[in-house]
Amino acid sequence: MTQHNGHTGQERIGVYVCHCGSNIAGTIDVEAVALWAAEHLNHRGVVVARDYKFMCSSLGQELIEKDIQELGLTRVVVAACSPHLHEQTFRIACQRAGLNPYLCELVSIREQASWVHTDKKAATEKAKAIISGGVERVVWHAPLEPLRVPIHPATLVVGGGIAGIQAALEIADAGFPVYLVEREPSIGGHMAQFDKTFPTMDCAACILTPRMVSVGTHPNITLLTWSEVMEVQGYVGNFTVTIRKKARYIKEDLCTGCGICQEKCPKKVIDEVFEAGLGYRKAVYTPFPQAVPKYPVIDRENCTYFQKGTCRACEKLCPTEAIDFEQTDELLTVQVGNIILATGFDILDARRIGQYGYGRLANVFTSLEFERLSNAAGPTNGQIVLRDGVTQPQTVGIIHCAGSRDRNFNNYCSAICCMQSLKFAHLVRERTGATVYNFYIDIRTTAKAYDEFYQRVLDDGAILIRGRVAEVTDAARLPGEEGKLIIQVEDTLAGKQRRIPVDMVVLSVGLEPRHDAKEVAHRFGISCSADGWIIEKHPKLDPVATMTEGVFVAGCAQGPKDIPSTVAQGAAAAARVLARIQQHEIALEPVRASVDESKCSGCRICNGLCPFNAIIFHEDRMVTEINPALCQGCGTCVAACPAGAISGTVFSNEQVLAQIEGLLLDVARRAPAPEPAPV
Amino acid sequence: MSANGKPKFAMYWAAGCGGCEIAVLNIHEKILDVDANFEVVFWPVAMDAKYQDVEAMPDGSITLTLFDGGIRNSENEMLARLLRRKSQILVAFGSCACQGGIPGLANLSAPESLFAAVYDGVSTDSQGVRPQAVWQVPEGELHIPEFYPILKTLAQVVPVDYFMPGCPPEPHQIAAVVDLVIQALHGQAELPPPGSIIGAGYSTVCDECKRARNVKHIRAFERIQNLDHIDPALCLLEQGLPCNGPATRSGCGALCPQAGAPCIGCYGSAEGVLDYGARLLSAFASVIDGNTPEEIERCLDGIPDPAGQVYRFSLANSLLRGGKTACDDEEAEQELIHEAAYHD
Amino acid sequence: MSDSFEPILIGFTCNWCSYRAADLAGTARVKYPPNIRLLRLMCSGRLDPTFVLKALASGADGVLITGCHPGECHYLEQNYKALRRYLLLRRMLAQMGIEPERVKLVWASAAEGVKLAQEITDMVEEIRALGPLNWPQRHNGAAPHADEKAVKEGTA
Amino acid sequence: MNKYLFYPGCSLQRTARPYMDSLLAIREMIGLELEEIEDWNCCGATEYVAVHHVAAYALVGRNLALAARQVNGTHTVMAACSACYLNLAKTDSYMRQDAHLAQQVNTALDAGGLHYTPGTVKVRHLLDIIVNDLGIEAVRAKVVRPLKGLRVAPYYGCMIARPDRDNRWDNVEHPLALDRLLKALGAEVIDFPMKTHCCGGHMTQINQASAYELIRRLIHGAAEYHADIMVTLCPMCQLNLDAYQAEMNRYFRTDYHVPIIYFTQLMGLAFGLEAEALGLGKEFVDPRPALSRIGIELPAAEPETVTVGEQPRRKKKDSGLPMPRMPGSKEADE
Repeated sequence: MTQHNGHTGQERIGVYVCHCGSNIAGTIDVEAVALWAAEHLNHRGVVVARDYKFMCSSLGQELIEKDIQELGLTRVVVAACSPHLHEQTFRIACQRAGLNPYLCELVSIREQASWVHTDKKAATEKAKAIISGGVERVVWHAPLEPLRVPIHPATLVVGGGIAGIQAALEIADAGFPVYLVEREPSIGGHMAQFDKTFPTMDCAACILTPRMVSVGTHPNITLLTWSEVMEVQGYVGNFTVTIRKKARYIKEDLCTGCGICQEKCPKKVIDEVFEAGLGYRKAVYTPFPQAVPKYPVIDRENCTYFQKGTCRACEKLCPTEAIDFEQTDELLTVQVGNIILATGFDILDARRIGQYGYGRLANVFTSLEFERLSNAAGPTNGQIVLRDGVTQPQTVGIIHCAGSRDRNFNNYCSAICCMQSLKFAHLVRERTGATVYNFYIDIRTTAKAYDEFYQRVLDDGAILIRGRVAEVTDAARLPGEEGKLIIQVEDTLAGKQRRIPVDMVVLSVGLEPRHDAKEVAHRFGISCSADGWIIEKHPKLDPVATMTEGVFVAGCAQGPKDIPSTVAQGAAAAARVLARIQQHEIALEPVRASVDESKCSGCRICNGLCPFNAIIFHEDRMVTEINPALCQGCGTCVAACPAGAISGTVFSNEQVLAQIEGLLLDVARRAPAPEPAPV
Repeated sequence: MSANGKPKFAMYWAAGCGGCEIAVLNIHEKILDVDANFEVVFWPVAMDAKYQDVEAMPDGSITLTLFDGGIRNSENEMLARLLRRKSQILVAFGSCACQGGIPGLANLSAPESLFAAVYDGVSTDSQGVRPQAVWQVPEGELHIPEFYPILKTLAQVVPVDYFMPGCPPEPHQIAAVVDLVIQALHGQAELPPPGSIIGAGYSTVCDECKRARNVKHIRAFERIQNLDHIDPALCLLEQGLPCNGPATRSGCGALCPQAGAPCIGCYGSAEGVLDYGARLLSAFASVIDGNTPEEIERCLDGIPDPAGQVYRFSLANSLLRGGKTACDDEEAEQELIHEAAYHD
Repeated sequence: MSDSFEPILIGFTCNWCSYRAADLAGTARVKYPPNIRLLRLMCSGRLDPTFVLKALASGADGVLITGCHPGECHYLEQNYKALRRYLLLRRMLAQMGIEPERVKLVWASAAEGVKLAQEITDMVEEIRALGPLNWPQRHNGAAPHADEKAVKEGTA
Repeated sequence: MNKYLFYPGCSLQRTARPYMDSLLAIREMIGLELEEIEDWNCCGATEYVAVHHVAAYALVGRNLALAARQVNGTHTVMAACSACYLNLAKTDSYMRQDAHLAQQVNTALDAGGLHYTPGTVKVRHLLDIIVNDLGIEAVRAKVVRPLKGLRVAPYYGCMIARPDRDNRWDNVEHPLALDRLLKALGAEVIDFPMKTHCCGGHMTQINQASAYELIRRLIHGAAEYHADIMVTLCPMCQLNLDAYQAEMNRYFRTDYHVPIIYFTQLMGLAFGLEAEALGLGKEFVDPRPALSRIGIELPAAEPETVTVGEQPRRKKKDSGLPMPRMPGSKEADE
């Protein structure tokens, strides 16, 4: 119960009550509080208690420093504002006076008392209780040192889309090594699938491929495509990453990328990835002609040789004998100091939106299918045609927010669909002259030059209907509907139900986290929100860092965003990493948990509780250990340890229990517990 | 020292089952060492003795007293105070004396409901009877010990030198303690600092349990009778059985888990733990595999009596110690100012 | 006594959400009754049920536990552990005869200063209506002298 | 055997007797044990709630209270009629959300010595129970006479899939549970675009023009897809589409002929049961020609010709772009 008895009397505590001008003194009788502390907390070790107009001013700080030196204070309690404001100020003041900064406790009597209460007497009493809690707590403070960790200069970038490309190039250009890991055969990501990019309508390939080439040739970048990160161990500054380099069945040192193997391969496969299921590739393939690296891969699942044991056409015809059916997966281990996750997004599976008929009604397309359809290098050479492959549509309906801003699918706005849908409208108007209807909830064109583009599409003659589409059906009801797709929608501007027959429907489907985002996040010791996007350290002030030191996030892995924002975030993540590398080491807050191995019974209750993988179990000794560099100091394991073997600095059991007693000092007096004296 | 020069030994049985007394005999031939080294001056189970004989002894004249059982009535308290006064070393012996033990679970109920359970049950012929501390009969006034509103541990009544947990303490641990005390008396060993827990380990039961353990994700807590198959080599908790081993002080050799039964916690908490039940509760809850209230509640349904589960032996030593009872403050006050009034 | 009864509550806050919500309530000068005394933890996952029992045993009339909303934990998923412990603790406290209103778990993000203030106000009023917990007396054994116990009881 | 408390509802006693008969005929074969709620009363159908909210909910609340009293190894109340299902589920849900309403209902129930604590029972529709509890495979296992060649329009109606309070259905806008069930019977299930559209309900009594238009849309939709029959799971839908089909044809001068039968009747046929035991043959639009096409003869057939198109509506063209792969498309090919 009062475990701290042994400590009181030994510590010399100074209590400093701030007026904060009238912010505190206007509601709390600060002088009375200081007098009370000096008198009534004397037996708890308080040797001096002062009040001052502005404790955080240099004069206020000097007051504390002088007392530390002259009165030999061993602990300091400042009663002022929130620790989130001035904890560092007073810690540094203590340090200047030769007291370990972690022996200082700042308690808030402004945000928690003077600003939120009007009853002066009650606020003053509460301030006393808060100070009493601080005094009881500070007794248990221990001198601490921040943890210093060296930073390995290499960086791992996961994901070779535009975010990862940008981040990798920034770091590599600054002269530091980068490992860029991509699970597809080529880098380029979704951007490589697009035809035009809004709002300027540049050709995506024209602006992307030069960067891809830079990545492929950069001396500081080790490009690992057709590869996946299997395991991450270690902590900020010193991660050990295991990467599985899947067998390409191509000898990269011999392959010239001539493409003869692809030409001669007899096996044609629907390309579900790059062509979004709308086109074909071979069993040996590069996803697209400008792929980086240029080497193809053999898709084992579809390769006639691997499945049936005969063929080997590619091997026979390869001019450089680069085909190697014996290749196996390779495991690489690399050391890096920081990690940038740029794993991108998936698009929502449009089949889930049953009422829009995708998959049932032939001429309903997804946005990604439309990108391939309109791409000059796509399956129709850029011809916008119906599923029959020949007919040009006369009317096209483009449905915005398909699966976004919809409680049945995703609540969030996918951020890019408005502009993407307007881009489609523009392309349809430009290339086919067809009538275009866009169905929207509202138009969000917030970035630079976006609204101008919107105006331009309106001028192109696209018809915009504000209303959420109820269904897309082929059940004709009215004359003129036969053989068409009918879009049933409430036109909320006209205030009526409309049925609009069209030849083609394009669903601007929402963006979703990668299907395996949660596992990937877990592998890197970070977490995803309920939606599945990677959680950033702070949504506004730290959007590229994560809760795990040394792991950063860029691009759509963190949430839906357009290309400019993706590139900016990739560069920002790189800048954060570069700052780390150039400091050579990082200081971590010493709020950490540790295990007393003599008490640990190896019960393993705590083993599954740490999302940062800081808890390690030693099978040989049957004890648990906490890696201080990985520990983030949440204290969950401390609270869970049934043997009381885990303790945590700054918020130890003793500190919290003592603070509870201190906070309830007056209550204990209100309700004394009489007991007969022992014989 | 007595006339024969041997140090004096006493043992007393308060509110408990008496198993601790048997446990002392369970040390087999070691009991002869006790006899050889001590003069037994007071041990109601083993020999005839009167309370006034003890009262007549000089204060501090008994070298070693083992006190088992909790403090449930005024007689228990009187003896606790008396033996404290007369003894140099007072050992809280067994779970009841240390943590209240099973009788301490009564602290969840008001005395009246305890009486109702005992005296109003179907098997008793004394329906409606309630024990009275003082009763008038033609021959005069009869006294029986007063029943207290709650059960206390020995240390809640008198200062205790050592705590020896277990229900009962394991024979090999008793033997080791006896050896230690004998050696200390001969100046061959040093006694641990007062307040120490003796005859037990420093860690928890898992430390001594041989069952294989993994990272725990508990989808459902089960009662042992509901499981068709229990893996003999795997941690019981991982199989859904609420085993108190992780929070219970080691020293027994993990007897129950090794025999296939979950630990019930008789050795109390590990070193430095303030509240055994809260520690265990936190550990159980932490490893539930579920994040929604529904999933969690479903899992918790497998622990129908949480207080009984986590405080089976420690309730009288818990922060809250027991439930709100029907007694009003006045009665409590009476209890508080009560002095041990019972005399033999 | 009940006329002038002012309940005292202990509030456990998470450094990243509810403590900041309390800061925000202060900055915005949102008013709430002075009956609560807040205590900062790094995370609701740090909340050891012992703390709640300790507060009640030391004279608090109620305990408010606060943390980040599910899915928003600063430490990713530790608030779920707080929820699990709270739900089991609640069952046990009911057995102990402590009214469920006295120990509550509330999610409050750093932006929810007003919400936190409202939760505090509501809880103070609920407990005012319930009356004092007065634990040591109510649990009619009364606590032994703490000092004596700490010295004499190794398990302290 | 999965046991449920059974709320038959008024329709199943009379107009929808074939639904009841067929359900009782197949129930043992699919392992369904039903215990009828004793002394149940009318659910109030669709109108009463528009007349007086509290009275309407109290009317349903009585059934819930009776069911709760009868809870006995199962907490689940099954209704076969979509309106009954909706009313029971809605009342329970509203009482859970609205303590005031719950109190009003209970005040009313109190007069009869009853009380209902919201959430005590779970209300589910027959289709949900067959598909999600008993399972498609259990149904498939009982099929002895696959309905090969029978083109069926699966019609869910508007009352069971939305709002989906307890996430029972695969897709609220375009459910597939009945489609899958009928495929398991061997039938050819059309991709019926109108599957959750309204049949008109009691508009037949209020505004016939509206009702006929709603009926026409459904019948037309099924005919467009060359469905031999339409399958329903609601007595009201069956009644509207069957009994008013002729009047609708007169009104629009059309000549549709789409028989409307209950899914339980089709299950019974596939299980090899006799048509009479399943209550078949009482329809206004005669299903005999459709059924005889797949070799199922009903007694006392009245000859009538039905024109059935041979060409499937959607043709696949070779030169086209690949269609997206649909989940369960293999099942569809069977």
